[in-house]
Amino acid sequence: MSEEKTLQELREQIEQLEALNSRNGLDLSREIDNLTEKLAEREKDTKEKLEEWDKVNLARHPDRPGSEEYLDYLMEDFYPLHGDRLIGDDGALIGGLAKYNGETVMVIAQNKGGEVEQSQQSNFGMLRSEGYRKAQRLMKLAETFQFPVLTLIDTPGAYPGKEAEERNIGGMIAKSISEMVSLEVPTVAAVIGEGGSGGAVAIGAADRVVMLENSIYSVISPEGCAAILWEDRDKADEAARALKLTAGHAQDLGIIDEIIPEGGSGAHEDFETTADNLDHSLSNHLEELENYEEDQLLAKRRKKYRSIGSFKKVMKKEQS
Amino acid sequence: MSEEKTLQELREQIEQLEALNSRNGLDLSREIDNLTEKLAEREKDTKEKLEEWDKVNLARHPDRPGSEEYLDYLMEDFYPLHGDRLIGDDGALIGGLAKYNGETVMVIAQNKGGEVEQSQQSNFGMLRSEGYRKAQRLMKLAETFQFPVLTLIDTPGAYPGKEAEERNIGGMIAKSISEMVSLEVPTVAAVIGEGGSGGAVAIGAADRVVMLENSIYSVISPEGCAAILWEDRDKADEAARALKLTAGHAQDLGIIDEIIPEGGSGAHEDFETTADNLDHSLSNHLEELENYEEDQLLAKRRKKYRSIGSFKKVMKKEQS
Amino acid sequence: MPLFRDEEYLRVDFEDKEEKDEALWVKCKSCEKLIFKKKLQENNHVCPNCGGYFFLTAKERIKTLVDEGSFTDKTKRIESDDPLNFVDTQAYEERVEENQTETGMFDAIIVGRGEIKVNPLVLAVMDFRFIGGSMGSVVGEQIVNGIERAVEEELPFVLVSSSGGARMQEGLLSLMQMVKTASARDLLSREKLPFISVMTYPTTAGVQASIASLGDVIIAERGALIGFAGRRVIEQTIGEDLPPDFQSSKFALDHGIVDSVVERDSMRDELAGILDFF
Amino acid sequence: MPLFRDEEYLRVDFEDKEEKDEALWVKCKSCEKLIFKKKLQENNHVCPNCGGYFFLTAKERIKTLVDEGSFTDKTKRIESDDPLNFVDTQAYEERVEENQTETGMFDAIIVGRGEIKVNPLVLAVMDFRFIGGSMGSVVGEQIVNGIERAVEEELPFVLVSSSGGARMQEGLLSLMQMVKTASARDLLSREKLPFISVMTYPTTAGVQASIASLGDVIIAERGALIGFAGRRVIEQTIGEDLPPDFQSSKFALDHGIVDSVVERDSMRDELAGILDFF
Ligand SMILES: [Zn+2]
Ligand SMILES: [Zn+2]
Repeated sequence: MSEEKTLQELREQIEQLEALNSRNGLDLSREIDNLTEKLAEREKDTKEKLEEWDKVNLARHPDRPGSEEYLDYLMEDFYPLHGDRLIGDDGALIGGLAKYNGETVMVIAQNKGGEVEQSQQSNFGMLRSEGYRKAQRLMKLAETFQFPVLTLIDTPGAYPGKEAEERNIGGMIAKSISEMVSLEVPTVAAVIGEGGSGGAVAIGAADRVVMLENSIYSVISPEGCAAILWEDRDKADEAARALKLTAGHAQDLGIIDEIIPEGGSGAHEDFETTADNLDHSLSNHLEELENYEEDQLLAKRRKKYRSIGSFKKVMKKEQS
Repeated sequence: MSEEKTLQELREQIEQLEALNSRNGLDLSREIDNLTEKLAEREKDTKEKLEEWDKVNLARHPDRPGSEEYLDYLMEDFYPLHGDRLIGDDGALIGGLAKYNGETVMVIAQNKGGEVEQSQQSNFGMLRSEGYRKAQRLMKLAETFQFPVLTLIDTPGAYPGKEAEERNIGGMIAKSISEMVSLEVPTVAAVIGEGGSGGAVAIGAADRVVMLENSIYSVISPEGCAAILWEDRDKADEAARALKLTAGHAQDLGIIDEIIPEGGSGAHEDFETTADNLDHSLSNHLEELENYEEDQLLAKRRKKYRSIGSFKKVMKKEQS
Repeated sequence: MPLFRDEEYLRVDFEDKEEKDEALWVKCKSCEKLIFKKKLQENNHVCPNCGGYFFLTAKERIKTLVDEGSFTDKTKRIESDDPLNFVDTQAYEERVEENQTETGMFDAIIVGRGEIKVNPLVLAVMDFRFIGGSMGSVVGEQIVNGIERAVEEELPFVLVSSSGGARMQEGLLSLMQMVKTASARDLLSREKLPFISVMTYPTTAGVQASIASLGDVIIAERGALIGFAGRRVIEQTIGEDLPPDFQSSKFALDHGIVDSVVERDSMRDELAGILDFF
Repeated sequence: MPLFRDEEYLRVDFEDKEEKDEALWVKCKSCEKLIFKKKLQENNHVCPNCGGYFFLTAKERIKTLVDEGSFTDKTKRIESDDPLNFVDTQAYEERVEENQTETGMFDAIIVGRGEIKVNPLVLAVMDFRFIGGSMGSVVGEQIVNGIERAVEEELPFVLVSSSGGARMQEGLLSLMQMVKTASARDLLSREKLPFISVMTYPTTAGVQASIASLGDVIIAERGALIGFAGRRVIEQTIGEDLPPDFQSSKFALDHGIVDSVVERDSMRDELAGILDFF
């Protein structure tokens, strides 16, 4: 709102200057050019910010299709497996054996749940320790039988609960990452909605990572980031822009392998086109990965993650 | 008591018969012989029963040294490791890195605890799910670094609690057995007190299993067995005899590799001699096992457990 | 075509005896209605009136699962030799004989080769009637044999448990069957052959704490009892009553112990569906 | 003999600056007594009066651990290049520069080769002063470098964490450092080299949820804060206050998250003792 006001003010200023210009031999062109440039920049900024924030809203759209819908659509057959064999069965993580393009794959997917009741059961996609442990169990099972692992990421983050901390949720996320990155089968991860921080990357340490066009993937929620860095949760839109949490940025940073276009104005409007595109992408990646021997696969994966990061050499600089 | 009474009665009867015998030309020698034989049998029975039951009592003796004492005595150095990284740290299972004969070993030991307070903390040696999970963690750690695994068994059985069942204690025992029997390092288990059913065998699936002379190892507690089969917990002594739960029987059945003599009338009286004997045995077994390559070791272990069992061929028999 | 295609390891068919001994009608424990026995058999031993489950013998269980005529009994011709000379209120030797006579089985398990909706497999099924389905040397050996056969013929292995646990009367030898079966089970994974464990009423103690819990996929039949310690022992230990659904199939599912709870009528389809993935 | 034996990867010594800036006396937060700074340093930054812990910089931590003169700084000469052009209340680029000036460090970690009671090792120590010890591309890279050096020279790897988590200002790149470090960590196991993780105040969020939790042995310093989510976030979520010891070292030990809780004074002995086993 206040941003829009500023833009409006700038536009009016320019208009007034233009009206005054060339009259009485007055040359305001430099000032006009300056302001016009400023306006353009400001507009671009605003658009970007809106774009980022729009994507956050799209990624979280209540009608956005979730894992269950994609599995229903993409898998010829799906046999859900339950439980972590120790604590319980986490409704926020669905997983199991599936037939995909005629082959068996292990699916591990975060599940926000659609209806209100479902959402509560699945804890709005926020996994607990047992959810990550279940993911680890399914990964190891897949490895035993050499089934490729397909993960669908859609979580606001791991559940910030008392019990979760008592049950070492951080350690469980670490273990999931560690198991996944060492898994001796092809792995593909797709961010289909929210890729919320450590809770998401726990099942994202894959050979290939793809993102739906309007999904987000971030080190922290924009709200959390705004609260910490701006000390104001309402600056979430600004934080979203700063965090560069869209698929485009993720690709620019070299972290994801593909952006999957969504149909219409987003997956919630045109599910089928979106799911078909996802299907196409997953199939391609799996097919490519199956060309590699186990050790090639692991070597490639290690190399990939070894090289992620951005830094520069320190030049001789003065330090106290 | 009633057994003693019966014996007393028999003895008196024989005395009376002997007093009457040869008087007035009466020949009671056959009756006397019969009764004498009966008495002898009865006495032998009673002794055997007492022997088994005595061992049960010795194995459970409140002053019987526990894992902590043996570790203190045998290990040059011991660094306890804690926790299962998920639920908690089970005081009934102590474990960690130790130096033994100059080499690093992984020790996994059931801990009844000595003092009343300690005993409560260690739940009288009854492990919960997290205890078995901790055991699994330490086994895997040992495998990573190729440390031999040494387990000390001393438990009345796994903890029969509500939470334990909710946390799949049966499944955790199964997992422990499964991990241990597949472990790619030498493993030696010693029963030092009570080897109580599944809760004990969970850390007993070793290359070599030894038992202290007065320890017991059983599929079920004598009390539990008596309650089920005799429908009378007080028949525990009879059940103990029937179960053949002593070291001698275990050796006869081909299940353990060595009986370790205890000093004096038992480890509680002469700890040092007992511990020295244990030391000697463990050292020998470890030394022998270290001669094998990994795959030889595993093959031998599999063969050993493959062949445990006792049955006969069914002869052509009539069945309905 | 007979359901059981007997071969080399021909076992005595105990069908006749059952038919002889029992009436044409049985009473359902749940709804107390009298059910025509033939009808019950056709209905997977599920009460056609109320859906209640009747107890299944191993053989009956096999019938509910495999393709007609596909099952070949491969149970080894072995029986217990009473290694402990165990006597409680009855001598174990007698007890075994009695159970053999009553059930027509060598011990508490049948192992064979069969097909479930054309999926070939090795199937082992425990029988609770035989000394509580308890696992002693014979049951352990038969399970391992089944696993070895599966490995040899590259087949999946399915175990349907119905057992109170390890068999007390064989003492430590029974306890060791937990290790023996767990060790053999590993061979399947090494050969990438699936092991599906089906837990029915009851799957407890030494069996739940070993082979039954080591399935790649674990299925509970609705109405199963799944746990390690007995309800009464736990109640005595903790000094409080346990909820009625304690150690039920639903309880096991809720606590992450099993992958699914399945109706008896769907078990065959369920298994076929799972086998299809491997 | 100087504590830091600088070599090729010579880094600027920030000792002088500290000495200059600070008074000779500091006040203990726990007992409020004034402590002579030199005395404090000699005492592992533990208050000689009440035993309270003073905050440790990475360099100070290293001094409390390694044999005198044994440590060679191998921190790579790299710094953040602000890949996101991140600006919050301050531009990230500026923030980094400011932190570099204040700490004399390139980023939030020092990695080097040293000895603890004659046990050689690669030691990586985080510094909370540098943007909360947060892990971005540089910290991730330095950890991986340290691990690779350990593998190359067949040495144990010890990481002392003091970090609020992943660095927000590098967005997804920071998140990926969790995978990068976890992946590298595996190399140590493959070479049978131990990784000992020491958690100090604080070890939270993205660092606790990756490399720090993957130690073969995990030690918590007394007074550490160990957890994934922040206390306030959890309190808001569950709508109740958390106990004061929540996420403390003791809490972590009780819940099986760490192997032991160690006093700062004993940490050097503790590490030497553990290294001795490998
Ligand atoms: Zn009925
Ligand atoms: Zn003080």
